[in-house]
Amino acid sequence: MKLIMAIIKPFKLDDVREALTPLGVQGLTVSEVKGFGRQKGQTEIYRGAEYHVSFLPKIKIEVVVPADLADQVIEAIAKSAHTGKIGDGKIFVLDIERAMRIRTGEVDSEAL
Amino acid sequence: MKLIMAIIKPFKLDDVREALTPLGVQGLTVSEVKGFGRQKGQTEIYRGAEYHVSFLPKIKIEVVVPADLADQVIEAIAKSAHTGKIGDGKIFVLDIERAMRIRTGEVDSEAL
Amino acid sequence: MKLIMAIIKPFKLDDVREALTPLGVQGLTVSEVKGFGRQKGQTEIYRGAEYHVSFLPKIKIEVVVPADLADQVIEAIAKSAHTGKIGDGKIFVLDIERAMRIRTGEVDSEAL
Amino acid sequence: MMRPRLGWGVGALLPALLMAMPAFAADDGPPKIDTGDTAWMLTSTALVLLMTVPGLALFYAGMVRKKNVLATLMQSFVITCLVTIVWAVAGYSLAFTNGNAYLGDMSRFMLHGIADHIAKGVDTGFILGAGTDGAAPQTVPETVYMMFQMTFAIITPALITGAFADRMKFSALVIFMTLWSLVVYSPIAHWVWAPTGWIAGLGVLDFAGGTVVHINAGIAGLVCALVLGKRVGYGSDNMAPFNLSYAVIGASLLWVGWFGFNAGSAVGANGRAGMAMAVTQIATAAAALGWMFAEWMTKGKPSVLGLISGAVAGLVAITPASGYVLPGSSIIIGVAAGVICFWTATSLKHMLGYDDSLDVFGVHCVGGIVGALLTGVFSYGPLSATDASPDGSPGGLDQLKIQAIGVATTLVYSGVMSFVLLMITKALVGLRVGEEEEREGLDLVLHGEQIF
Amino acid sequence: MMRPRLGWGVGALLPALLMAMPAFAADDGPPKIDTGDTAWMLTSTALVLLMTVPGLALFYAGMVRKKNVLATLMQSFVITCLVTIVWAVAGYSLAFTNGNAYLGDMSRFMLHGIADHIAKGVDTGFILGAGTDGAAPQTVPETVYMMFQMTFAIITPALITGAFADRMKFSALVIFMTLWSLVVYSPIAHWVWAPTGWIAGLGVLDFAGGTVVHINAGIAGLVCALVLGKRVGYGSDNMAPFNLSYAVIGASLLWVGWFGFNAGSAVGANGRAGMAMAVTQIATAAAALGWMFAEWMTKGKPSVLGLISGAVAGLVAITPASGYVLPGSSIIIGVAAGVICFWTATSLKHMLGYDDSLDVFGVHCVGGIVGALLTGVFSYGPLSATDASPDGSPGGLDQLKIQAIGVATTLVYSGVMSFVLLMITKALVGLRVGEEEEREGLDLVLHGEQIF
Amino acid sequence: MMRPRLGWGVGALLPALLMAMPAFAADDGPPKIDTGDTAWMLTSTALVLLMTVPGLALFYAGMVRKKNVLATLMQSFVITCLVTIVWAVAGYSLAFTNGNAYLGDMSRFMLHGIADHIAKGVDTGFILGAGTDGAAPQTVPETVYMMFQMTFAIITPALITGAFADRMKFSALVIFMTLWSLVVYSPIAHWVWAPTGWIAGLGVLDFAGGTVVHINAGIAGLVCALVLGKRVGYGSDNMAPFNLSYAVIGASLLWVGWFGFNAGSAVGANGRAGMAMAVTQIATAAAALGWMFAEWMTKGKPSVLGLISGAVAGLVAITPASGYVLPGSSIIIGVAAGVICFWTATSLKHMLGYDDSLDVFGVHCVGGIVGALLTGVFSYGPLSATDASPDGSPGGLDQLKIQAIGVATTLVYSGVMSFVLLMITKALVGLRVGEEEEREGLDLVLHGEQIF
Ligand SMILES: Nc1ncnc2c1ncn2[C@@H]1O[C@H](COP(=O)(O)OP(=O)(O)O)[C@@H](O)[C@H]1O
Ligand SMILES: Nc1ncnc2c1ncn2[C@@H]1O[C@H](COP(=O)(O)OP(=O)(O)O)[C@@H](O)[C@H]1O
Ligand SMILES: Nc1ncnc2c1ncn2[C@@H]1O[C@H](COP(=O)(O)OP(=O)(O)O)[C@@H](O)[C@H]1O
Repeated sequence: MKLIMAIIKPFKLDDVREALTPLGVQGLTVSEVKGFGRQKGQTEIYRGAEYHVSFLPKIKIEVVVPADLADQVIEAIAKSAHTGKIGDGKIFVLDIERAMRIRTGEVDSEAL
Repeated sequence: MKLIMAIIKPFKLDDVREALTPLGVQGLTVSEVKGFGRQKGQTEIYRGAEYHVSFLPKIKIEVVVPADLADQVIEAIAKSAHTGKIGDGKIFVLDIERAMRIRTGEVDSEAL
Repeated sequence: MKLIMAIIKPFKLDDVREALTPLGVQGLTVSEVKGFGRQKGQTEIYRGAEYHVSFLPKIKIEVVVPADLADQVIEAIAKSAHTGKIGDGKIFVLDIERAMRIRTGEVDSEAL
Repeated sequence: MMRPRLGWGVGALLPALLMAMPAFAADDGPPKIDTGDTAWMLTSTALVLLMTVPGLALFYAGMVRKKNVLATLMQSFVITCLVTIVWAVAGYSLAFTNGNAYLGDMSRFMLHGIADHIAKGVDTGFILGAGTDGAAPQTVPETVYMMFQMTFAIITPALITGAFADRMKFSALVIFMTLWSLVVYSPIAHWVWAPTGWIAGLGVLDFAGGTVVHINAGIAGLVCALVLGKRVGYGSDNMAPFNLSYAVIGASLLWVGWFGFNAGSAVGANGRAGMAMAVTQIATAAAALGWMFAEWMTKGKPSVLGLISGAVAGLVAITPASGYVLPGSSIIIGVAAGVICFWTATSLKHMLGYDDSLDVFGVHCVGGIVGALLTGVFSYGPLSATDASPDGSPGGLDQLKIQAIGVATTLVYSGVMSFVLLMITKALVGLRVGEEEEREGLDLVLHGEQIF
Repeated sequence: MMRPRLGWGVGALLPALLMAMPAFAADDGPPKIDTGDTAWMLTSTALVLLMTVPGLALFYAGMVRKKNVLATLMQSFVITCLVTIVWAVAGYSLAFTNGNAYLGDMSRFMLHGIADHIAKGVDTGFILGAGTDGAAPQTVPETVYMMFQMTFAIITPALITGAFADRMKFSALVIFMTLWSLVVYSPIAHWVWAPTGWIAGLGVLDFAGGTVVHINAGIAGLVCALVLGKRVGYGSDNMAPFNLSYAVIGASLLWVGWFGFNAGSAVGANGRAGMAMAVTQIATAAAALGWMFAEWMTKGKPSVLGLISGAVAGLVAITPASGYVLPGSSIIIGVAAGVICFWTATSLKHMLGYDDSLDVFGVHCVGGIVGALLTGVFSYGPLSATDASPDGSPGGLDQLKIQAIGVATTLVYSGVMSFVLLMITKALVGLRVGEEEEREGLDLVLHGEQIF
Repeated sequence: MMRPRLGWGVGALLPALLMAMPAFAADDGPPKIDTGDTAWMLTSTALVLLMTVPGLALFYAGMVRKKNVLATLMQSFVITCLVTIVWAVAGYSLAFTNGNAYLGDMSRFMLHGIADHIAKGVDTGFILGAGTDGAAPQTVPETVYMMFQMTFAIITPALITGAFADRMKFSALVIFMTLWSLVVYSPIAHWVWAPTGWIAGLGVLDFAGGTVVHINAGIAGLVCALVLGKRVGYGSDNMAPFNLSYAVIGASLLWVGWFGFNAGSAVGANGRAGMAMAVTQIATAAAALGWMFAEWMTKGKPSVLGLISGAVAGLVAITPASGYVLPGSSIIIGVAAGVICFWTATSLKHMLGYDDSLDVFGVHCVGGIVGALLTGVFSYGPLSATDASPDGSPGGLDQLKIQAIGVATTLVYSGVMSFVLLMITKALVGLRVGEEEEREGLDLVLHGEQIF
C-alpha cells in the first residue's frame, strides 16, 4: 500500500475528490496547511507594520491506496489539481506497511 | 521505529491517549483533519443553497514508537477508538528511519 | 528523497525557515498541531470546571529533500528550533519513494 | 417597576411641572404623556431588547462548545419572536389588566383597545390598574408600557436556556417556552406588579424583577437541568467554552442594557431612575470584583469568565433593589452577590451534582434571592415615599419577612409549574436529542448549519 | 417620517403641553424645541447609525466566506463615511429643502445656514418645508433632523452591497456609492418626504422608508447583481457562510436599531412613536416565525439563517406601515413578509438564476413591496388624522392604488439610474476584480489584510 | 462638558419653557429637573459605557494576537469595575466638588449626600459648583451627572491599556489604574471641568474631553510603552492582528457611543447637543476618509484597519471642539486628524522606535492635541454665548494660546505622574510578565483561559 500525500490549492479540493471516486478510492483525509514555496504571497500592512505572507493556505490530501492503484491516483490528482500557475503543489508517495479499519478490525487492503 | 498514524473520531481522543500511556508512550502529536469516507455527513442549507458536508471532522494522531511496541500500540488504539459505528477511522503504519529530540540531540529510540 | 517531519515550538517557525533557505530548500509545508509530551500545560478553570491542557500548540514542518541533503537539513532544524527547554520537539525522517510537481509534471528531485 | 400598592406612582411619575399646576393633576381624564419620560421608556425598551438579542444570546453562545454556538444563539432569538407574539396575543393581558389577585383578564386580548385613546396621532398616558384603588397613572402611552414589559417577558424564558444548553430539542423548546410564558411568567408578573396582584398587596418590593425575572428563571432552569439530566460526557470530556470573547461582548451588552431594565423601571426620566442607574453600576462593579478576588484567592488566577459572571450576578442582585436603595448599600449587595454566586457556581453545584450548564440557577436564582432579601434590609424610605405613605417602605425585619414570602412563593410556583410543563412537553415531542446527535452538535443536527 | 401633505405634523408633534397653551402655538416665529422629543431623536439617530455599523456590516460579513469578511465589513463602514460627507455637502440640501417637486435646492449646500437660529447655545425647532403650504414645524433643531435623515441616507446604499458581495472592486464601490447617493437617494427622498415632493403630493404613505430605503436599495441591488454577474464558482463551490454568529449579532442590532428607524420616524416621543415601536416588534417576530416554519416544513429543519432572515424581512415590511397600522394588522404584514421573502430568496432566485449574493432583492425589495402595498390596505385613520384631515389616511382600494404608484416609480427610477451609474463606474475604473483575485479573496487582494 | 467659567450653562441648559416662566428661574431653590434632558443624559451614560465595554475592549482585542485576546478584553472590563468603585468612593468628590483650584474636597466621599434632595421619589436638579461664582445649575439630578461623568472616568484609563498590550502583569494593571484614576484623572477633570478649576479659569475650551480624556490617556500610554519596553519579538515576529472584525465592531460601537460622549456633554437635549452630534459625525467621516486616502496613496491599498483608525482619530479630535464648532470646521478638523494621526502611527512611531502596541499615543494624544488646538481656531461664538458673555468664546490667536496651555499642562502633569505611579507599581508587584509567559500569551498565563 502507498500513502499518496498531495499539497494542492484549496479551491481544487472538490475537483480532486471527484477525480478519485471513479478510481475506487473510498476514503481520504484532508488537512488545512500553510505552504512555503516559489509562489510568493501578499504583503499585509497593519498601521505601518509590514508582514510578508510567506505561508500560503494549501490543502494536504492523504490517501492510502493499494500499490497497484498508486499510478492512477497520482495521475488523477496531478490532472485535477493542475492550473498551470505557480503554487499548484506537490505529490509525494510513501510506503505504508500496515493498515487497519478500526470499526471492523479488517487489515491492509481490506481496510482502505 | 514506526510511525503509527490513526484517524479517529474527535471525541475518542482522550480515551486513546489514556490507553497509550500504560504502554509507555510518552509523546504524540494530533491534528484536526477532515475525513471523507463511507460515513456520510449532513446537508447544510443556507437560504436555498444546499451544501453536502462530505468532509467530517476527524482527529489524526501521529505517534512514533519503537518497532517492537507497534503491535501493542495499534491494538490499544483500535480498542479505545472503537465504537462499532461507521466512521471509526483507520490506522496506518509507516517506517521511520531516524528520530531526534531537538532539546537534547538524542537520537532514535532515545528520542521518543 | 527523504521527508523530514519536525514538531517544533510555534514561535520558532520563522527561525527554522530562515535556517533552511541557505541549504537550498525551496519549499516546505507547515501545519498547526497539538502536542502531548513531557512538557506539561496549564490548567484552565471555567467556573469550577477544571480542564488540564495536556495538548500544547506545536508546529509541524514537513519538508521533502534529496537524500543527500537530509543530514544538513536535520542539523539546521535541530539548531534553529533549539531553546533547551522541555517541549522543543522532535525530528523524524521517512523515506519518500516518488515526488511530482503538479504544475510541470516534473518528478523526484526535480520536483522539490 | 414601582410597587403600586401605595399608590406613590402618581406623585413620583407625573413630572414636576404638572405638580406645580394642580389644575392638571386634578383632572379626571387620562394623564397627559410626558415626552421626556416617553423618550426614556422608548430608549429603555430598546436597551432591554438589546439584553436578549444579541446580549444574552452571545453571553450563552460564548460559553458552549463550537458545535452548539448557533443553536444557542437561535434559542434566545426564537424566544424573542415567540414571546413577542404570545405577549401581544394574551400574555400582556393576563399580566397587566385588573382581573383578580391571581390573574389579569382578557380585556387586552390581541392588544384589543390599546389604541382607544389615539386621536390625531396623539395618545394619552396609561393608567395601570385604572378603576382600582391602586390605580397608577403613567406619563407614557400604553403602547410604550406594553412594549417595555414585553422585553421583560422575553428575557425571562431566554435566561432559562442556559440551564439545558447543548441538549434540548428545538421543538421541545418552542413548546415549553410558549407554555411557560403564559402559565408561569404572566401570572407571577401579575401577582407582583399589577396593582391588583396579591403579592403586590403584601407589600413585597421588587423594583425591576428580582423575583419575577431572575428567581423565576433561575429555579425553572434548575428544574430543567434536573429533568433533562447531565450532558453526555459531563465530568470527563473537555467542555471548555469555545470562544469567551463572545461571552464578554454578551456580558457587556447585558450591563449596558440593564440600565434600561433597572432605570427604565422607574417608568420615567426622574430622580428615581437616576438613583437606580447609579446603584446598578456600583453593585455590578462590586460583584464583579468580589467574584474576581474570591476566585483569585481560591483558584490562583482571576479569570475573565469569573469577572463577567460576577458582573451578571451583581446586575441580578441589584435588580429588585435598584429603585429602593442608596449607593452605600449597593456596594454591600454587590459584594454579597459576587461572593455567594461564586461559591454556588463553583462549589455548591459540584457538591449537589446537577449539570446546570451555564449556571442559571447559581447566578440568577441565587443572585436574585440575595438581592430580594437585601432589598428588605436596605430599602431607603424617601425613594418610595408618597403623599399617602410619607415614610415609604424602609428596610427592616418586617420588610425582610415580606420579601422572604415573595421569594418562597416564586420558588414553589415556578419550580412546580416548570416541572409540569416539562412533562407535558416530553409527552408531546420528547425533551432531549439523542446521544449521537448531542455528540455531533446541535448546530448541524437541529439546524443544518455550522460555523467555520 | 410623517406624510407632510396633510400637515398633520403640527398637531401631532408639538407636545401636548403647548397645545394647552395656545398662545405659544399661534406664534409666528419658529417653534420651540421639546427636550423629550429631541432626546428621543438624538437617541434614534444613534440607533440608526448602529444599524449600519456594526449591525448591517456584521449581518453581511457573517454570510460571506472567510476570505471576504473584512472587505464586507469595510464596505458598510466606508459607505458610512462617504455618505456622511456627501449628505453634509449636498445630499441633505437636495432632499429636504423646498426646491421643486422633483429636487430640493442648494440652500443648505455645505449645511450653510443650519446654525442660523442658534443663539446663546439654544436652538429653535425646525420647520420642514417652511414657507410652503405643507410646512411642518418640528420640535427638534434642524441639526437633529438633518442627522436623523443622514443615518437613513447611509444605510440605504450600504444595503445594496449585499447583492454584489465577494466581487466588486473597492474603487468602483467608492465611486458608485457616492454618485448613487446624490443621483438616486436624494431625489427619491425628496419626492416622498419633502412637503413639496411630487410623490408626497399623491398621498403615498411611507412612514419610515419602505420605498425610499428598501425598495430603492433592493432594486439597485438586483441591477448590480445582474450587471456584475455571478460569483466565480457559483453553483459548484461551497459558499457556506463563514460565521453565522456574526450574522445573528448583526440581525439583532438591526432589530434593536430599527426602533430608532421606525419609532424615530415619528420625530418625537409621542403616541405614534409608541405604536410604531409596538407594530415593528410584532411584525418582526411574526415574519421571523413565518420564515422559520415555512423552512421547517419545506426543508426539514429550521435554520438560524432563516430565522434572522425572516426577522429582517419583517422589519423591512413594517417600515412603511409602522406609523399607520395597529398591532393586529402588523401580524398579517409580518407573516406575509416572512413567507413571501422565504419563497423569493430560496426558490424564485434559483428559478430566475441571478446571483444576488445576500438576497438584497429577495428580502429588501420584495419585503418593501409587501409592506408598501399592505400599508395601503391596513392604514388606520386616527393614527394619521389631523385637524385639517380628521379622517387621516385610512387603508382601502384607493390608497392601495396610490401605494402601487409609489412602488412602481421607485422601481423604475432606481433600477434605471443604478444601471446608468454602474456603466459610468465601469467606464471609469471597471466594476469587478479579476478571477484570480476573487478566488484569493478581497480581504488580501484589495485591503492587504486577513482575519485568522 | 460645558465651560463653566462664563456661567453660560444656566441659560443654555434650563429648558426653553422655564425661561418663558421667569418666576421659576428666579427661584433660589435648586432647579427642577427636565425629563427630556434627563432622558438624554441617562441614554448618554449608557452610550458612553457601551464605548468601553464592549466597544474599546473589542477595538483593542481585535488588534492583538490570538493568545492575548481574552486578557485584552479583561483589561477594559476590570477597569470599568475598578473605576466605578474608585469614582463612587472618592474620585467623583475629588473632581466635581468645589474644593480649591487644584482639587475637589471630600464632601461627596462615598457619594455621601447625593440623595439629600430626594423626597417622595423625586429629585431636584444638580448645581455644579453650588455657592461659587461659577455655579452652573443643571436640569438633571446629581446621580445622573455623577454617572455620566463616571463613564468618562472609566474610559480614560481603559484607553491607556492599548499602549502596553500583550505584556503587563494583571496585578500591576489593577494597582496602577486604581492609583492613576485618583492621582491623575480626578485632578485634571477638576482643573478643566469644575467651575473652581484653575484651567477652567483660564478659559480653556474642552467640550467633551480632548485634554482630560484623550491627551491625558495618550501621554500616559506613551510613558507606559517606554517604561515597559517593547514586546518580545517586536520587529521580527509576525504580530498581525488576530481578528480585525472585532476591531471593526469595536470602532463602530465607539462611534455610536461617542454620540453620548460628545452630544451628552451638552448635559441636555438641546441645540448644542444637536450641533455636537452633527460635527462629531462629519469630523469622524472626514478623518476616516483622510486616513484611508493617505494610506491608499502611500501604501497602495486602503485597509480596514486604516479606515477605522482614522474614524477613531476623528472622534478624538472633534471631542474638545464638538460643542463649539460648526460643520464646515469639523471637516477641516477631521481631515487634519486623519492625515496627521496616519503619519504618527505609521511613520513617526518607527522613526522614534517606541512600541506603543495599539497606537494610543499616535491616535489619542496626537488626535487630542490636533482637536484641542483647532478648537481654539474654529470656535463659533453663538454656540457658547450667554447673557453674561454675549460673544461666547470665538476662536482666534488668543484662544489658541489658551488652548496650548491646557495641552501642555496635561502633557506634563499626566506624563510625570504616570511615570511615578508606574515606578510605585513596579516596586510593589513588578510591571511585566516574564519572557516565557509573554510568548505563551497572557490569556493562559494570567487568566487560565483561552479562546479556540
Ligand atoms: N520540498 C517540499 N517539501 C514539502 N512541501 C513542499 C516542498 N516544496 C513545495 N512544497 C509545497 O508545495 C507548495 C507549492 O510549491 P511552490 O514552490 O509554491 O509552487 P509549485 O508547486 O508550482 O512549484 C508549497 O506551498 C508547499 O506547501
Ligand atoms: N484510504 C484512505 N486513506 C486515508 N484516509 C482514509 C482512507 N479511508 C478512510 N480514511 C479516513 O478514515 C475515516 C473513516 O472512514 P469511513 O470510510 O468513513 O468509515 P470506517 O472507518 O468506519 O470505514 C475517513 O473519514 C477518512 O478520514
Ligand atoms: N513519540 C512521539 N511521537 C510523535 N510525536 C511526539 C512523540 N514524542 C513527542 N512528540 C511531539 O514532540 C513534542 C515535544 O515533546 P516533549 O516530550 O513535550 O518535549 P521534548 O521534545 O523536550 O522531549 C510533543 O508535544 C509532541 O508533539
